[in-house]
Amino acid sequence: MLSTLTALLLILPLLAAGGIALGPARTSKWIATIASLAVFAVALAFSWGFPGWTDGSIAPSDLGLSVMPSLGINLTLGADSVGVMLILLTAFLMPLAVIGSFTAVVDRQKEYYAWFMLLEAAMIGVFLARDAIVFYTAYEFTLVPMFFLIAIYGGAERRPASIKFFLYTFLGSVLTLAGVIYIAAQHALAHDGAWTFDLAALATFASSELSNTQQYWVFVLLMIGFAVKVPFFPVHTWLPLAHDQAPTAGSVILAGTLLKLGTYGVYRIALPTAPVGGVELDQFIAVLCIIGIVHAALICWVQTDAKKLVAYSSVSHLGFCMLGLFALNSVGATGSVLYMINHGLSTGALFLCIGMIYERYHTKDMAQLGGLFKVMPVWSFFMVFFTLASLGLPGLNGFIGEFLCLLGCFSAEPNSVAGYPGLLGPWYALVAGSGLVLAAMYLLIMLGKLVWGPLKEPHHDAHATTQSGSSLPADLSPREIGILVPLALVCLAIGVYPKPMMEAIAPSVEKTLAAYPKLVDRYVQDGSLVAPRVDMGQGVARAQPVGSE
Amino acid sequence: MMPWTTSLAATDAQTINAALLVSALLFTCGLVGFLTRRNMIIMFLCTELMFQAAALALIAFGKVHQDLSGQVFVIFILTVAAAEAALALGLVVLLYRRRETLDSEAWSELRETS
Amino acid sequence: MLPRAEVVVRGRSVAGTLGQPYIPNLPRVGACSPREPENTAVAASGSRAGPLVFLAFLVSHMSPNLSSTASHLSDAVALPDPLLGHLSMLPTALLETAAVVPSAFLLTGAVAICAVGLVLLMQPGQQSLRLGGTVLGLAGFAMLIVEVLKRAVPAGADGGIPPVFPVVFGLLAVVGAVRVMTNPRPVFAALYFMLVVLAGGGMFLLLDAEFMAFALVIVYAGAILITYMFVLMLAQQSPVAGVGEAWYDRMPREAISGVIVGFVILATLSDAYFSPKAQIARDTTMVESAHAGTVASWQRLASMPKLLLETARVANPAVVSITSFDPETGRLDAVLTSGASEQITLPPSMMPDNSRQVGVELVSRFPAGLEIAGVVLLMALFGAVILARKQIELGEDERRTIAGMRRLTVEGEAGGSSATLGANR
Amino acid sequence: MLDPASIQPAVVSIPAAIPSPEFAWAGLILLLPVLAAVLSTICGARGVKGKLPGAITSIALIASFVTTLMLFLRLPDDAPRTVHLFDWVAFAWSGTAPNTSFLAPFALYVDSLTLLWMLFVTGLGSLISIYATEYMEADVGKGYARFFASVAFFLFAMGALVMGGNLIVLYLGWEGVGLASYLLIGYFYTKPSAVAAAKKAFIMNRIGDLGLALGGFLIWTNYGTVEYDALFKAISSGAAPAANASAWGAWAIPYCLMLGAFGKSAQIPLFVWLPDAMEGPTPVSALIHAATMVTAGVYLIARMFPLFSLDPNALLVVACVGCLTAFVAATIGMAQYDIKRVMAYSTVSQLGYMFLGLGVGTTFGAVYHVFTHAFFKALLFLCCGAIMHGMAGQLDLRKLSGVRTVKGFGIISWTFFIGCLCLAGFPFTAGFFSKDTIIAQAFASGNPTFAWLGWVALFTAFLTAYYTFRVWFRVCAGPQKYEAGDEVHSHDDGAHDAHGHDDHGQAHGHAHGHAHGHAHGHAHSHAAAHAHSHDWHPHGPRWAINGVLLVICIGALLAAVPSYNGELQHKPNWVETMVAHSSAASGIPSHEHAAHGHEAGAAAHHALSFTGIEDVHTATSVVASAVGVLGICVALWFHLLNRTAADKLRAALLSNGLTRWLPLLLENKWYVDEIYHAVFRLPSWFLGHVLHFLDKQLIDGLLVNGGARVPVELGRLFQPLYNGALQGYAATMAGGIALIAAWVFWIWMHGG
Repeated sequence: MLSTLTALLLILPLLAAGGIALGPARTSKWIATIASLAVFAVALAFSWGFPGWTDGSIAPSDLGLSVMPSLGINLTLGADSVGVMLILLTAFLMPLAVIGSFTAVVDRQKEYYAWFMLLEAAMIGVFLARDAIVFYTAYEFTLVPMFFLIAIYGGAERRPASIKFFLYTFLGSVLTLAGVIYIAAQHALAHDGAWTFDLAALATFASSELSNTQQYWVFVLLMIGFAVKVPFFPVHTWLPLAHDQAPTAGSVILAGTLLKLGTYGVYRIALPTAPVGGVELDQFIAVLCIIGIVHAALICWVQTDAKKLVAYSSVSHLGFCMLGLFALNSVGATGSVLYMINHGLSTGALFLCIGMIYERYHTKDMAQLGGLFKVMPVWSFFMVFFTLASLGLPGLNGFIGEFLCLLGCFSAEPNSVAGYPGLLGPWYALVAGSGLVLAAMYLLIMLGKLVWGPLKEPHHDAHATTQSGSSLPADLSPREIGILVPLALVCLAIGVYPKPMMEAIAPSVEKTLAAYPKLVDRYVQDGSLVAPRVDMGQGVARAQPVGSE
Repeated sequence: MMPWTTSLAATDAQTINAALLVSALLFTCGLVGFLTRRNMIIMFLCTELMFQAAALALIAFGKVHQDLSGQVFVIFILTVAAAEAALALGLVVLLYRRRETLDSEAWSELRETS
Repeated sequence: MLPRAEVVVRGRSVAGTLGQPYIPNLPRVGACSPREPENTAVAASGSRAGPLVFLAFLVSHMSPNLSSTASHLSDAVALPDPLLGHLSMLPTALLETAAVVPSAFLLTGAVAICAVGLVLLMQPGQQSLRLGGTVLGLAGFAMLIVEVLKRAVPAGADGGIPPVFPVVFGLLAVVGAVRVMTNPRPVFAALYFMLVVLAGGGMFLLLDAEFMAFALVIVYAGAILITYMFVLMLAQQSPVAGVGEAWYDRMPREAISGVIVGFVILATLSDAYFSPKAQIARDTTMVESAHAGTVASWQRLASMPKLLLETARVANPAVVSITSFDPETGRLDAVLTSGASEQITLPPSMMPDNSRQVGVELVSRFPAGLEIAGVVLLMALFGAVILARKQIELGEDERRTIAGMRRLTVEGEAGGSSATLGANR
Repeated sequence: MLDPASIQPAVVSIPAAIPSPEFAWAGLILLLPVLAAVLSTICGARGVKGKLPGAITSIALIASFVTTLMLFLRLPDDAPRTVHLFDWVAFAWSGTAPNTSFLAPFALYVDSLTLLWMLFVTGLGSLISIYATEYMEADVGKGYARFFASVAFFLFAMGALVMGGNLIVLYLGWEGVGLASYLLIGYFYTKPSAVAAAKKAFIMNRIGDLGLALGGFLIWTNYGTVEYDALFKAISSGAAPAANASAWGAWAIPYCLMLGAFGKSAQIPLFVWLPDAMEGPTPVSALIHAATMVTAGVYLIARMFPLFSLDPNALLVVACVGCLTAFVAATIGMAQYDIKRVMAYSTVSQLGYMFLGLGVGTTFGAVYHVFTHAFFKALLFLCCGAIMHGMAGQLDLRKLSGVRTVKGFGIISWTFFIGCLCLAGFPFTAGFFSKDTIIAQAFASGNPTFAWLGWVALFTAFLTAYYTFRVWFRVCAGPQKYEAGDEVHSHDDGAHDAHGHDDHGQAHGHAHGHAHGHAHGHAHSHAAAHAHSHDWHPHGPRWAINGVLLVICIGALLAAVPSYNGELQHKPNWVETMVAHSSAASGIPSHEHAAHGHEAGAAAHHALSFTGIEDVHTATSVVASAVGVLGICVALWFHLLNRTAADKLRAALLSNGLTRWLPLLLENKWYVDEIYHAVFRLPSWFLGHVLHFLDKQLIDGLLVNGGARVPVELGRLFQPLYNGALQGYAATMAGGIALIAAWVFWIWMHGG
């Protein structure tokens, strides 16, 4: 039963994409809506029957299809609790994104919705993958629909944005693939040519049998690809551009789920596979996180384009997410996973809100808009609501993740009593915490410009018609409210009662971080797990037979 | 062996080395000429130079191996050179009649527009 | 063919083994006192004397026996042109440098010098540069040939009489080749190509490939080059007064990159050919295959019974028939007119001549190749006929003009000056 | 530094809390306001035109108050109770003890301190919401629902802050009240100044919140829990925090918490938001920015006093900051003309007193001052609001005079007067007792630093009396003279018409049966052409405002009763008892004990010995009374009897180069805003631009696009080889062959 549902999760969107492509254009949005709702229903059913909520195990564990036996590549599907949550998030956001595009997209609808369905399949594929190659394939395949969504339906600079998005993330993930293949090759070497790409097997092998130096470099390789996707501080510049240019629904999915592929990759692959690298680079990455948090927050401050502001805020927020992950303790990682989901909800919702404004005024420029509360109180309510969720108001979803990330970072000290020793500490948390203040700053500035203040509308087409000519109501239409209400309810529900989620995440986190306490202790004692120079040379020497054989 | 070849007492090894060097130089000249000259006829002449070089090298190595295959292959080279001369020069004439120039760059429009 | 018992690394160490520093016996051009030129022809050639000076120097350098002659010759060459005098110093200096440069880099360095010379030579309209290029190129060639010939001589062995003919033919061929590729006038290029062919034929002769030498001259000089000449007559505009040759003949394109590419190949080839390892391999092969070559020759003779009989008769006119022939030894059992059988050992000089051997080789070992060559020629014939048909009435631009399309060539772009083109049209 | 005798670490063990599921109904105290908020929001969304949201909220808040009262009455003993409502943030992991879980259930921690706070919070909340039903009626159908939803939400958040059983719930309330404050300050959202003030308040509070969060983190890392009960248990058991649990160590906890408290309670350095917060409707100023929310910092420190009492230096810092704030704010308050701002600065100043009290170790004094201050400051604000309401938004004390005699303003004026008396510390008023407790403790502690602070506090008391009565004498006394405020005008952008402001409803005519019917039609039809001088009249408030004023006035007077009990009848002061039974008393000797100790030890030579009074408390009372009365007299002279003298004095000060700075500094609020702008805001803003530039040009432009251009440029480098001419291709081919040949040769030479 679970296997059937798992397969359905992948097959349904693919079928829907096919149906949209074959059917007439006017039915495409309905097919997409129905299919995405169906996928959501399936995802709900799947999570209902999912047995791994309490122990962090992966289920279904028996669904597989041998693709390339000689290389041990199998189409194995299954997810742990974190994966299921992200699947739920994807399946939840997708119908909203689809419905949100009804009036925004009028040209080339067939392709649009078909790409969306493919995107959904790919993203679910990533979260379902138990095989590294399947993971990578799905991971990369998400780029294709997104590329077209941006390149065809985006703003004025959509071409460069889409190309940059594609190339940048692709380049990064190629290195990830290299890392994966390296591990697999080492595995084959160590096990008489028995190739496998099973994620669990690779992780077990790499974390236990690879030398420290090898793990270090493997981690670097894996990390690069994921860091681009996250997006991590120095490699984040594709994101504002892509967000700025993407269509609203594309931005929603991009922020909501696509970025989570990066953090999920770090969580699911990089951290458990090469723990030595994780420890060795922990502080470096944390520093980058913090720089990213503050840097992006300060940039948000001076943005005039609302969408860019939210995009940069994503960079800042995901810095928190990564920081929590790299606290390497249960608190931080649990917070980080929560943050993934919550950021998806609240930022996705913000993008939706801004998209609604854009549909009405054809501008996202905060200098041209203002005081919209007067004409759009309902929209303003949601805008304020999601902004508050985004800045981490307790009681809404953003808070707990952020709080736990910071707490994890704060308590991640070598002699921490928090169960897991870590390498960060209060100073990291203090500087990162300034991001909270700055987040309040820029988000409230955005609110102050868009929602509050004297009414200001662009003169030329205040409440003009949409592209299709059908006019939108001044305030939100029932359809739009219908999109935002579920989001708001979920935000509130998570904020008020996050316990089940945290309890489901915790065991998975423990599995991911199982290797870390010991390594951190050793790191603290020795100052480094990878001795410089000498060991590196040995590492190279060890690696050489691989190439020659 | 022909007596006069050894009259100046060049050893075979020296002759062969000289021949190989000349062959390499001829080939280089031919290649460089082919790459740098614009006149199509001279480009073909330069290919002939390269043929020459190849022929010389074949014969020199034939000498090294005491094998006549090298010389036989020179015959083939001659054949190909003759055929090439016939066809290529015919083409050159045609091309010239189209553009009234022998400049090979006049025919560069097949490139990818940059 | 010198069997070598041992081969040591050649180069500077050679001089060391001889117990004296390796100082080339160089003509001291600048230091010599002016004398009456004995060779007036050389002296009269004036500034064109460079190559000859080199030749003389080469010869002198190669052979200690001839060194006096050479120095005599070089002394005899008075250099009236101070510029040339200085330029002539250059190769001397280069050679002196070469003496102290490790031999491993010698070839490469010489190749690089050649490359620079060639680049200079390719500069259109810059007489002095081209002169310098000539000098540099020749110097490079000299260094190359000296080093290469030195490497052919095993360490400690006497080089013997210097190989004048290979050097002369080589020089001619190379000079011809360089002129082919640098001469702005295609006709002259073709003629220089003839020089290359002739010099190449000479090299063929030196390599005991008489048949190929003459075939080459006949086919190339006689047939192919003539075709080129015809085509040039058909296609080439004559130089216009005041403008000279067509611009595309004057201006080489991307000379430097082309030269770099070419000389990378040259450097590789020369290193590959003349590295000690290759040299040893080649020498060894020659020694090892000497016997096989003789055997192969005798076998070819054996495959021509009539010729074998005739050959045997040369050795012994009384031979009537041959009962057996051993190619290994060149020994044959012949039946004499007397009815007696005799064993005759044929001397190597009685091997069949080169053309016969090649012929036998061609038909016996490469019949298919022969056929294919024939087919190629036939196809070329067809192709030529088809191409030669009167098929294009108008130039492309004319047809484009008629069709109302844009002209492809701009006035004055193609060949010659616009005035010429305008006149032609 | 601090006399170790006065504060002994953990001498008072805090009684363990009793889990009391039977009190789960106490959750109603929080739930009712939430319900009210939701219902009000729905009313707003449905476009209800009427006072329904106000009614809902008032009823809910009254119900909440009643529930609190019931809780107060039903608690059988003084032991704290915990009421676990539901699990909020809770998860566990395997690991080494003690921290294998993070538990922050949504639980209530009910002790006497909680109840004290909740009583006046819900009580005043109810009263003020009743007041607001009338006060906000101009906005009925527009912002009315929003206002009451926010107020109700505020009450919920404040309740969570006070009643929450752990620091995380406190944090929830902490940020929640910040949000409510944000929404309410920015209530008149079309006014850019209001929006800016709201933003400023939230951000300033966020800085404090960060401190609170860090303090919470530290507590968790050191003690393994954030729940009060477990935390107090750990502290009072004397168990030292886990050694080196954090790089910062347990010592940093009070400082982090302090930052949070300073943010919320508007202390230096984070006090600048509170005066700006007066952009909000006056009931909000009264409720949030005077009576309740701003005392959250005091509550925090009082609640966490066990932690503070471990570190005398931290308390010293609190005392110094409090005293400094009190003084600075009082000086600024002297020079303001906007009566709401004067009140705002007086709030900051009084909050400073409270922190001084906490710092010198009299949590009772601090809490008692909170309690009394809540009443009289709410009263003062409501009076200000009522005047503003009646005078069409006029707040400038130069333009108001003799309001006392205007018809309908009698109750306002006299309740105002009583509030002023309390604030000025007139003898035997509530403010007098609570303030004296604090100042006396400063002298009594025997610590010279504290004595200095006591002197400053005394001087500040004089200033307080002066500026308080400056307002009253200017506004209520003297010849009758008034000008209408700006709210009778139509606002320039037109967005304000009949929508945005709290007080213009009356002038613009709402059919409430008042006597200005003839003006109403006018106001509605052409607000812009409205000439106020002809058809505008001040109007007094009706029953709701007057009634609430009276009730609170009585409350303010009654707030002194516990002190009468304590001081005069030598019965236990019940406020003191309540404080003493809570965690706020931890580390402080009980009152009797302290009194005896001081009478024995420090009596002979306390700082006020010159008065000849041995008991330091009595001496303080006498001196403070004198100072207060002196301040009132000065105000009387300058602002009622000889009003021109004040202006002359100002002019004299301004004309003298040496003293010019004084009025300028005070009137410009010590230039703190400007300094913050120049030191923090502008550089960060500039840094933002710089980073944005770097992000675009350096990271994206140079590194990313530049990196991407490398292959492009490489391609361009070789592009001439592919220009369509044959030789280019040939050259590449030959070059490739050459390289391959070289490679093959290399391998051949050097062995493969």
